[in-house]
Amino acid sequence: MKKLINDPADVVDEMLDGMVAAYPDRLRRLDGYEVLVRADAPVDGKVGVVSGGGSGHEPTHAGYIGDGMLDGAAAGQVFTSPTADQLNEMVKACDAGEGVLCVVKNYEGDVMNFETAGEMAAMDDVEVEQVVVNDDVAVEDSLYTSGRRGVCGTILVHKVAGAKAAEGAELAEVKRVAEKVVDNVGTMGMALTSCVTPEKGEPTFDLGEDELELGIGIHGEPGTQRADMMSADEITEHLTEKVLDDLDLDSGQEVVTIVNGMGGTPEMELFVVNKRLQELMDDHDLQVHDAWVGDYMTSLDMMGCSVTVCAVDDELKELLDAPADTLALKR
Amino acid sequence: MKKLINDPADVVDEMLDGMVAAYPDRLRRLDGYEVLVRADAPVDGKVGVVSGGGSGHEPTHAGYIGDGMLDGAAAGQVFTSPTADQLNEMVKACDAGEGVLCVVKNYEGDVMNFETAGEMAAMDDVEVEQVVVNDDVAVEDSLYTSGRRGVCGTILVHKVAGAKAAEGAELAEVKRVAEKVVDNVGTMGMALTSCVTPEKGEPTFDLGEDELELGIGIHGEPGTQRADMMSADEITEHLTEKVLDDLDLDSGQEVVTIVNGMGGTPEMELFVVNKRLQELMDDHDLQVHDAWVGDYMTSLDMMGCSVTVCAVDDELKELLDAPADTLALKR
Amino acid sequence: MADTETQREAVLAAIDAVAERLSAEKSYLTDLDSAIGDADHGANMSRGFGAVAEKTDELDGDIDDVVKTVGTTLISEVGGASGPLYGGSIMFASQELEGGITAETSVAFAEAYLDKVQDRGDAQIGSKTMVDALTPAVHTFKKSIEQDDLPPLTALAKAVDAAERGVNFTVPLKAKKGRASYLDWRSVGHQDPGATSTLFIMEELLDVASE
Amino acid sequence: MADTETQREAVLAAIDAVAERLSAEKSYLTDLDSAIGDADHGANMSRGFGAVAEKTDELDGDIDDVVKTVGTTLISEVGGASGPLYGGSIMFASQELEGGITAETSVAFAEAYLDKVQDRGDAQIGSKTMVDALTPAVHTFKKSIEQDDLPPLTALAKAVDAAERGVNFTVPLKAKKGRASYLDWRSVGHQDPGATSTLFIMEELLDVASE
Ligand SMILES: Nc1ncnc2c1ncn2[C@@H]1O[C@H](COP(=O)(O)OP(=O)(O)O)[C@@H](O)[C@H]1O
Ligand SMILES: Nc1ncnc2c1ncn2[C@@H]1O[C@H](COP(=O)(O)OP(=O)(O)O)[C@@H](O)[C@H]1O
Ligand SMILES: [Mg+2]
Ligand SMILES: [Mg+2]
Ligand SMILES: [Mg+2]
Ligand SMILES: [Mg+2]
Repeated sequence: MKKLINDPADVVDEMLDGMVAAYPDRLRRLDGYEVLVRADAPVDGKVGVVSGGGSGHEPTHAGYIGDGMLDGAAAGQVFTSPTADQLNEMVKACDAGEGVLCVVKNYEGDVMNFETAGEMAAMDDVEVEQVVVNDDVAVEDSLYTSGRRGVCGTILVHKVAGAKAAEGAELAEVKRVAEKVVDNVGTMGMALTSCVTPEKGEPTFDLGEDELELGIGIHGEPGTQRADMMSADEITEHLTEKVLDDLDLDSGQEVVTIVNGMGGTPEMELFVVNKRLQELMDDHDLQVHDAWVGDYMTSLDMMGCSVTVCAVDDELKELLDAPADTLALKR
Repeated sequence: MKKLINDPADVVDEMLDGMVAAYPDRLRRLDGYEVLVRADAPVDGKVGVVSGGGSGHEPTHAGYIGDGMLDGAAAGQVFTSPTADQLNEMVKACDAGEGVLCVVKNYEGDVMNFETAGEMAAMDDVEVEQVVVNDDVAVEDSLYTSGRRGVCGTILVHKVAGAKAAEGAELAEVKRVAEKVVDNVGTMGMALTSCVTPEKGEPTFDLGEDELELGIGIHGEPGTQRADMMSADEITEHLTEKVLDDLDLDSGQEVVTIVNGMGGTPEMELFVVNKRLQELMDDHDLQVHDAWVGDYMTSLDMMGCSVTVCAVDDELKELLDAPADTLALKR
Repeated sequence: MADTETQREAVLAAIDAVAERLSAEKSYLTDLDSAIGDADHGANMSRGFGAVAEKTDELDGDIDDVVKTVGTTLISEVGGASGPLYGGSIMFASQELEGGITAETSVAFAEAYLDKVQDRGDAQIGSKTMVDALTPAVHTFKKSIEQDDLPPLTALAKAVDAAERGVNFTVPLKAKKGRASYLDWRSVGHQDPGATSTLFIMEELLDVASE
Repeated sequence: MADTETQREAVLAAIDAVAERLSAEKSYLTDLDSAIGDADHGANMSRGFGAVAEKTDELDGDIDDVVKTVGTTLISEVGGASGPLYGGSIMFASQELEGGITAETSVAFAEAYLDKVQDRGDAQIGSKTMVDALTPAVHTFKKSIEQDDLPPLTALAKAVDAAERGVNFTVPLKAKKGRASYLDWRSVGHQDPGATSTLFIMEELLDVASE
């Protein structure tokens, strides 16, 4: 498979330089690290909110750096969690003395590296807290397994935590609202095609012309189930029902929805999905406060989408609607 | 090829409904037409700025509806210019008595249908002006041919015309600044893969694993030249040199650049291209006022990109930097 | 010449035949358009004439009105380049049928149609467009009727023949107009979709007229 | 036991051998990870040990320091799940080698390493992870030395054998930990990448130790 790259080994490094070249007034790269921070980090008097993970999910995470969202984002190799020392540098660069909240997606690699980084930063007297996002309802949660993955719902955590920090709230408060999102959000994804990583150069899995994968994550892994090809409406119904079953919301509940493209899906198709999603929200008597549609958390060139539903109260609504000025999300 | 659609015949209709369902406070669909306008159109005391064309280029055009950019966008079938009566309805809905500027991409279908629409609207006493964008440097311009295509540079025309109209300028002024962009912008595109239209369901052209197309348009048509696979740096150099040859700028000239994804290209790769593009701008002693990177004018799921360079003076800089509040572009 | 009602029925029969033919040729036309265009000519034409065929109950009044409605329906259903070219030219040329369909008005219609296509699209013979099928067809039709005094049906058959030569003629040409022009020399060796659909329509007209 | 310099050279030779082996098996490991993970285990491991191999001039000091640097280098080069598991456990277990490499310290190292992997990753035997290769290998090694009084080389050979059984054992299991756990029952029938790379590393250690 062909890609617009020079060498697979350089792609993350060149991407980060290309981002800074595009937005030098907004982004700064930590010298020698695969970490981008706000040009003006650390921001005086503000709790730092940072995230990070493997690359290949763009605009996640660096696209969410800016006023009202993230202060820093660490970029691992494609689909590989950043190392603890990278994360530690990021945390230190984003600490203005008010502490730092790390938004971590629930993957063993991410969790272990962030934990180590937190221990390292604590040794430098940085107050660090973690929130682990695990919104993927495809995977059953259990004490004896790795649990659910963190997927597109993570963006809502960034938004809410970032807005709270921008208000000047203290670390515990920022963590509290982030956890409120985690407790109220569910996501389910599907793929029409596998993605192709620069290193492997071939699809991670093979999928027939009349098949699709349900319950995929965001790392090109196959889903929990292979199914026969369905229409956009049927797919939307399947994803939405899975999420709603998990969330078990009261009728009349206010929600925010996301139709997220996996990277290779034309925007046209995301809106076709959103049409049906909004009809289903109506059918379930859920009040849609806001409906997001776009590529927020991708898997390189994978074709497919995920549906996210997050129950919101007045506090979350206010934080989600609060101003944000980032590359990928502006409010 | 698989798509997230129900029926190819319904995809544009459902997309438009899905857009309005996502942004009911921003967008309104004209009853019975495949036209979206600002929810509050026509805007009192303001020249209307509208565009339109075949669908499949999302977020173009409806994604640019909003304060500081477009008042309306007509969506034809995939890659097919909207019909004159659709365009006429749009023009009428966006006229607040100050007249309407139509931003037309240079394709015979678009030009002919917009012309007819203009004649129809004039019969209803709407003052209509047209600006035809033809920024594609791949195709030679000549009196005896269809001339160059309108491609990604069109977005800059929307931005500048929209900003001027938002200032309260009169129609002739809005047209003047739009034409200034047209006179100063060039774009060159390439594809790693063909796109797949919903109707055909198969790639429009076949491309080998070690080949690429140079000089493509935005309708899945093959380019002017097939070439052997190259690195991202080589591709960027080829595209940029073609554009700069055409523009023939003085050293020290200020420019705005765009790296535009064709829809199926991971954002990661666009930033790899931008890294080299900005180096080349430096080499040519051009002053980059702003560098845009993203999917602005797509061809469904095509993998590839285009490079746009636009020479800017103080007036254009100010209009490009002016506020805009649309789905796909916020300033 | 037959009375108005018979003519109206012939026109409706022709519309049905054309709609059916274009729907049958949809993917063939789209394949031609994939090679040197944007892969939609089949969908455009069959959507357009499909809409016309569904409107036949609205197609009343005099023959020129019926034909005019065909044109306006195409204008508002097809879009792209072929919508205004086919639809606008039929609409414009329909004026020539005010007195019903006779050999003379048919020639006038054909000439007006060709004029309008060239007026709108600015293509010359050899630009590799529908004009390359149309021009020889219209010229042949006119001469067969006006100079050779052939019966209209024979003249139409000769015109179809000429259109087919025109279609074949487009293959080796480098396109100057339409999307194929963007391909520069790579358009050489491919048959023009619009010339082809023009031929298909004429073949159906001949077929219906022969009945 | 050999003197420190000889041991240091053996360790450096082992690093080179492991780096070479993992680079040769890069696409095999990635293929395993494609089936039930995210297609990067080969790249992760060969990037990590490649970096270690390039650092050998920095690998001086006592044996435990050398081994510790191997661990910290892996931590800062690999990322993912395997980075902290391999790197962190090597770093932690390196303390056991303070007195150089003997039969006893080797057993202590192996036990500490396994403990740390389980401590970090919380995987049990049968979770379908590297733990399934490690556990039988460490148990076999310990028993061979401490109870059966076998020479270290023989003990290591038996441990490699046990690790291989562990790798094969992962195939029919349903994963409980790591990315493969997201696949639920679909992980059954696939071999665990991390268990496999564990075996490869042990095979190289045996190879170098035999020389
Ligand atoms: N300027 C023109 N003059 C005459 N015919 C044209 C012109 N441009 C295009 N055509 C005809 O239109 C056909 C393409 O129609 P279609 O595919 O439906 O529209 P589009 O090119 O907008 O996709 C071409 O094959 C050609 O015959
Ligand atoms: N919790 C865990 N405990 C032990 N080993 C694990 C655990 N999670 C993953 N592994 C091992 O790591 C291997 C995958 O490593 P790698 O692909 O490099 O990292 P990632 O899963 O982050 O992409 C798995 O095959 C498994 O053997
Ligand atoms: Mg990984
Ligand atoms: Mg078209
Ligand atoms: Mg076409
Ligand atoms: Mg992996």
